[in-house]
Amino acid sequence: MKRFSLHSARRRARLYATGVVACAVVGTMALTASGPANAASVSTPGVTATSISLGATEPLTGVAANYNDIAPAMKAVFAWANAHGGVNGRQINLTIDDDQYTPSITATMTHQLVLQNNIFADVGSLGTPTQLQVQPYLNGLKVPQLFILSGCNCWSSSKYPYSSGLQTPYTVDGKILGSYVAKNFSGEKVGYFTQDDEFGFDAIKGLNMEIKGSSVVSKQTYVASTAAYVAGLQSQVAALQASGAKVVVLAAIPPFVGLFATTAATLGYTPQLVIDGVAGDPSAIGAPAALTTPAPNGQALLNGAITEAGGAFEDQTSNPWVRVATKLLTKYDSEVAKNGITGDELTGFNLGYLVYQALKAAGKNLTRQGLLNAIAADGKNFANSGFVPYSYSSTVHFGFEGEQLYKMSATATPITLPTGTFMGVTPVGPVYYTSPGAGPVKVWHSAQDKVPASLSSTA
Amino acid sequence: MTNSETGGLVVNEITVSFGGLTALDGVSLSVHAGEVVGVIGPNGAGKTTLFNIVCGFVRPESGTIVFNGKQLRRHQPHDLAKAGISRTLQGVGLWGGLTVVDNVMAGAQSTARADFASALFGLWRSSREESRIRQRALELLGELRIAEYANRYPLTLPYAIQKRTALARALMCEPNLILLDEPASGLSEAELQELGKLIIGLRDKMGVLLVEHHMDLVMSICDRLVVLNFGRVIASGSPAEVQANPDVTTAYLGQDIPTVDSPVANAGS
Amino acid sequence: MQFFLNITLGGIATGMIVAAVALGLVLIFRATNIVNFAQGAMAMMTTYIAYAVLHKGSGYWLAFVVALATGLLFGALTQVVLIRPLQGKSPLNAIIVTFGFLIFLEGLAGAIWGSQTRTFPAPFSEAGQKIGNTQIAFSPFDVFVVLAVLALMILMLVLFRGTDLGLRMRAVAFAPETARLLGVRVRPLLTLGWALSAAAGVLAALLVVPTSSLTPNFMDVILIYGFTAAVVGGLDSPVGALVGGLATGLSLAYVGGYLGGSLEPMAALALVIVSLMIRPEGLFARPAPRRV
Amino acid sequence: MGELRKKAQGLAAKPWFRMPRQPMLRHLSYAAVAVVFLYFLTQKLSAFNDYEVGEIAFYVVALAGLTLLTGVNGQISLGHGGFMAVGGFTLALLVEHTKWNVVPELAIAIVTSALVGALIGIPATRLRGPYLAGMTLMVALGLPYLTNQYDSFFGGDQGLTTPQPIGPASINPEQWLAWIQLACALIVLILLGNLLRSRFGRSFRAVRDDEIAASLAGIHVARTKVIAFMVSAGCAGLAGALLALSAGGVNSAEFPLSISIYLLAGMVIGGTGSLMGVWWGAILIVYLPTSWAPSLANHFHVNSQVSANLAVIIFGLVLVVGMLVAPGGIQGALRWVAVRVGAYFSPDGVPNMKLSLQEAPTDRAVHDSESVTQADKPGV
Repeated sequence: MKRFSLHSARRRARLYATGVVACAVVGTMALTASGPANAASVSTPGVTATSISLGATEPLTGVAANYNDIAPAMKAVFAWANAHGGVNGRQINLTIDDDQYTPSITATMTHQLVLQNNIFADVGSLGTPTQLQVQPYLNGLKVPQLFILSGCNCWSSSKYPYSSGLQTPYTVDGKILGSYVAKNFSGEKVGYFTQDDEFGFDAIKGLNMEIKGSSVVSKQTYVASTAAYVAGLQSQVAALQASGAKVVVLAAIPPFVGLFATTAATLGYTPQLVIDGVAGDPSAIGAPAALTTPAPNGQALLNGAITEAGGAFEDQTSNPWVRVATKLLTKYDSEVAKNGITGDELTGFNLGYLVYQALKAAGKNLTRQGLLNAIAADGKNFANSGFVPYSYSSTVHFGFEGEQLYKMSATATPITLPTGTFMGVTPVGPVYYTSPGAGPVKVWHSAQDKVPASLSSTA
Repeated sequence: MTNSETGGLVVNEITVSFGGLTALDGVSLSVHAGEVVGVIGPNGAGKTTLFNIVCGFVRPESGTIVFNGKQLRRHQPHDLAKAGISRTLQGVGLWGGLTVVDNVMAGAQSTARADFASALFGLWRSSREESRIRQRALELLGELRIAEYANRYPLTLPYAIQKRTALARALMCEPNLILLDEPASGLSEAELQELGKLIIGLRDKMGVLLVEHHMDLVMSICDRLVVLNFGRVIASGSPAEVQANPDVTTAYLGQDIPTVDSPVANAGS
Repeated sequence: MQFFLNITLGGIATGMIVAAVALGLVLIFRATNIVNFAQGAMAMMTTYIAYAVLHKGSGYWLAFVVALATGLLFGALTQVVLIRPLQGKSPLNAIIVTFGFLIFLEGLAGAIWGSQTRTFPAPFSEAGQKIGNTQIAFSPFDVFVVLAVLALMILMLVLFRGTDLGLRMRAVAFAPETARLLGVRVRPLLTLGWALSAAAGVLAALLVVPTSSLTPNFMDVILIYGFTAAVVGGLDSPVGALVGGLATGLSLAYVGGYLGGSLEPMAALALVIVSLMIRPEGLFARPAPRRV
Repeated sequence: MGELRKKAQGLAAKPWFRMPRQPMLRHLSYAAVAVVFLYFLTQKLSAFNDYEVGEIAFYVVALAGLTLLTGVNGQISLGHGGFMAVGGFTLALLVEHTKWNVVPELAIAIVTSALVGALIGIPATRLRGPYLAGMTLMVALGLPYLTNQYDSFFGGDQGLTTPQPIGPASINPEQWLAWIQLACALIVLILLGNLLRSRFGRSFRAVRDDEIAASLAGIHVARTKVIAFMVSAGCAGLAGALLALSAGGVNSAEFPLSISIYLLAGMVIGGTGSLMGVWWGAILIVYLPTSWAPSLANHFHVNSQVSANLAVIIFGLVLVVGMLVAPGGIQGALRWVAVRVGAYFSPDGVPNMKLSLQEAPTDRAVHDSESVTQADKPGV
């Protein structure tokens, strides 16, 4: 009797299974395949007679997920615009994709936005490494990559005319802080504590333009990773302490400013802290331990730290921009309606309103080049909630180039958020502005832009 | 010991201890081609340790191992097959993820010549060798009368067939010496008979060194016996001589002379 | 000199926290022969629960106790649901399952509590102390860390060396069949082992969270360093875990202090490789005879 | 039904076509079919779908390598993202400093990552299970930081750019890229297929199942493990280089731990140890985070916090549930069905053996023979 050969059955089975794989691959492809999305009849991609399609890649999850409330606020502004007739008769559709702050995913999602969602422009995407990853791609296809949420100097480059940033360049941050240090702490030994990437490098560039090289006694860096949390910053802070620096300038992201302050407390090190605007919001630093733990001299560690901001803080409810943003977002952003406005949501509001104004200025006959031209021509005149006007021109692709200095203060009205109560801030001196290149830091005398009536009446 | 020129395995004055406990103490023995030598002794006498030293799993503290006139120094288990020594394991040690024929084919590793590149690019050099080895493995399975199981997975098969598969694998490298570690364990009476014939058949091509508890089998197939107790050789010679040795009787006193081991009992060891 | 002293003290404080994670890993390895990659994530979940308790207005110590108790329960549940079906299978399965559980829990925490960083207080001041005229980089909280971890290690030593329960747990880990034949009730012991280990993980998390901040993945790296420590010390030795933890903490501090922060993870990797090349089973593990 | 069965049995008894036995020829003939199929597929798809097909292709490469290492050789790696980074950076450095064609660049990326694989693989031969898992996890976490430490060379956070290779003007760039990536995937599958059907494949499995028996059979256990590690790392390096081409650049943030985790989940869902199953895993890795999870979240109207974490949760579930319930993965389940269907139509009749998922054919690293092998191993 012939035996059943399991082996041959298995070999056949393997063949069948292989076939099934092949079929399934086809099936999956076929299901997910779709032609270029609802091909517009007009020649400009992403623009129809009634709609404009925009895209943004944001870290909704991952290490930078702290910023995941910015894009929804931008979208809320578009919802407001759409409810009031859109821009030049077109409704704005914004697709927000999560890139997890991972450049390879940014690349995929940006390809999807361009090739499949057929976007007109990429607006308000966040992150230096993530947006650098797609800068060549977007510029190669002449897709505008506008108002990137990053202060890297790299967005204003003649090589990539379709890119522009929104945040104050880190070099400008550095120059303004540097001039303050030079003026107020002259003769003191200064130390730097900076992030080991473009953020830190650009900030140091600005600091070095203002602070005498001889007074800088120690430059410490850290890598922004969870690994650095665990190992702590003892070595860096101890080195600064050992160098005798009495003033420490921090170009660090908020959690590391908190960690720095905690570590300094452990070491009994109480320098004057001068903190880059990236971590200018005490609530973003979010380390009450650092804020409340009494330092050896009995003072809260961050009390008296100098920092900077380009616009009003969300708790400054007397500011008309904060009022109008809160009102608008409460209506169109469920998160704000539930938990109140945060600094990031204020940024998102500003961003959304900037996009809205730019589209409006580009006119009825919307093209990509037309949009860029409109920003170059009118960008300086777009209203914003910051202390200085936008700097956009045909050559400058930065949003803000000015900062107001603040002092973190235990006696100022504290900021209360669902995640805790944080110390408040009080303004110090006038608003300063400068360019990332050579040139002095100047005082800005004019008042903040007025909230346009069209906005305040409809929000 | 004077036979070292004539070939075969010569183990000379091997001593080894684990954590102060002497496992083997000056043990010497020799196996020559065409000879079946049995190592017997109570549990814990050091039989398996002896095998492990020959195979290179354990380094002796003193003593030498000479095979075919060449001393084995710091040798690794995987060098053994190339040197012409094979070993079966006390359990079967088959690979569950390979078919019976693949298990046996792997035994030819030491004779395989195809290099990595030819395997990677699937060159004829590699595939021809594969067919040759497969052919040889199927032949061997045929000789051991288990060819019909060639494409089955071994751990689903009866124990006796697994043991034969393991033997076939050990024979693939065409050894001059084969070490059999309790080949009879777990086998039925009828299977023992066949095993005995098989082992005697091996004698034509190679020397056989076996560790075995099953006295009937040992007595009937071995040309010479070496008796270990507490790591020492207490007797050696022909089966009849050993049986007559009073030391051997004493060594086994107080414990049953094991006859048929069950695989279950083995599994616990 | 002060620099060296301060980074050394910093290294010790980090090392003790790392040791706490390592102790939890060792506990599970001794009880079940498995390295629980999900330990950090399990502790992260209970830390969020402690956070919730804290924000209900309860004091720190109530939150502390609640976290430990939840950790015990969570560990036991995990063993019953996930680990029990794995007993007797390839160790690879256990690695993949615990690793998958880690991913799952981090996603779940993100879905429930969001990914934003939260802050968690310390029970004692984190400010360094003055001894005479010298400022010492060692805060009351650091003292608490050291004492808590030492207490944990002593408890484990007593459990394994001094009690019948501990002996039975060891027996169960290394010879479950034999232990069963000898009449040891295996299942509840394994569950107990997991419960205790999860609690050790929670302790580590509560010690690390004040200086870090609470996010769904805040335990990732500390787990890796804890693993480093456990491997260096020997996966089945509590004393080894402590020594390994200190060695890891100090290596990280010195490498970070003198060579640069980016090299710290590689320093841990190098530490593991070197120590395994010298002693594959770890410094404090008894060498097991090779089984043939 | 009976008619059909008879007919099928007749066909099975006298196959009208037999695949060549020689591995290279056999695998080439499979590949030829795949080439035709994939050519028409990529023609038919939109540019973005082509881009995704390309991504699937490089994940196939990485998964095939991981499957060889973990599934076939039994060494677990949680650090393949690290090897991908090595390949990606090698390619980017070559692009920056040379004017070579993409083919030698990819080849050098493979060699470099294989060498780094050897560096990790050599100490790894002394490690087992959890030790190895932890060490490779550290590779994944540690390697990318090195690029920060030497940022003038590796471009710091900004990293290095790797322009998309441009083909003939008539072919759109996404399609051209997809072809390059698919070609690499097919070549890798063919070569690994060859390798697994050679004595090396046998040694890999033998070492996985029982190292002691393997060494007694003359297999150099340590060398075999290092070879598996090198081949696997080489595949990962190629995948990393191909990823760099898709992404347009490499930087230290590009290869996070999550890539290593995705790879592990992809391997498990495909069926650990199955070379064909890697397609399933690759499809999951490409579509789940960017497409399926968001639509699922949409469909159930969950809030953004949940939807943002859905993919991660599903990957975790795949690992846990896959390992506990279906260690054979999708490919194992397919085979299980196919064996039954095949047996029904087989002239030999219904299989007389109990065949369960647990026992489905060979290449399961994660196999359940522990109880048997323990009995196999005698004491010293």
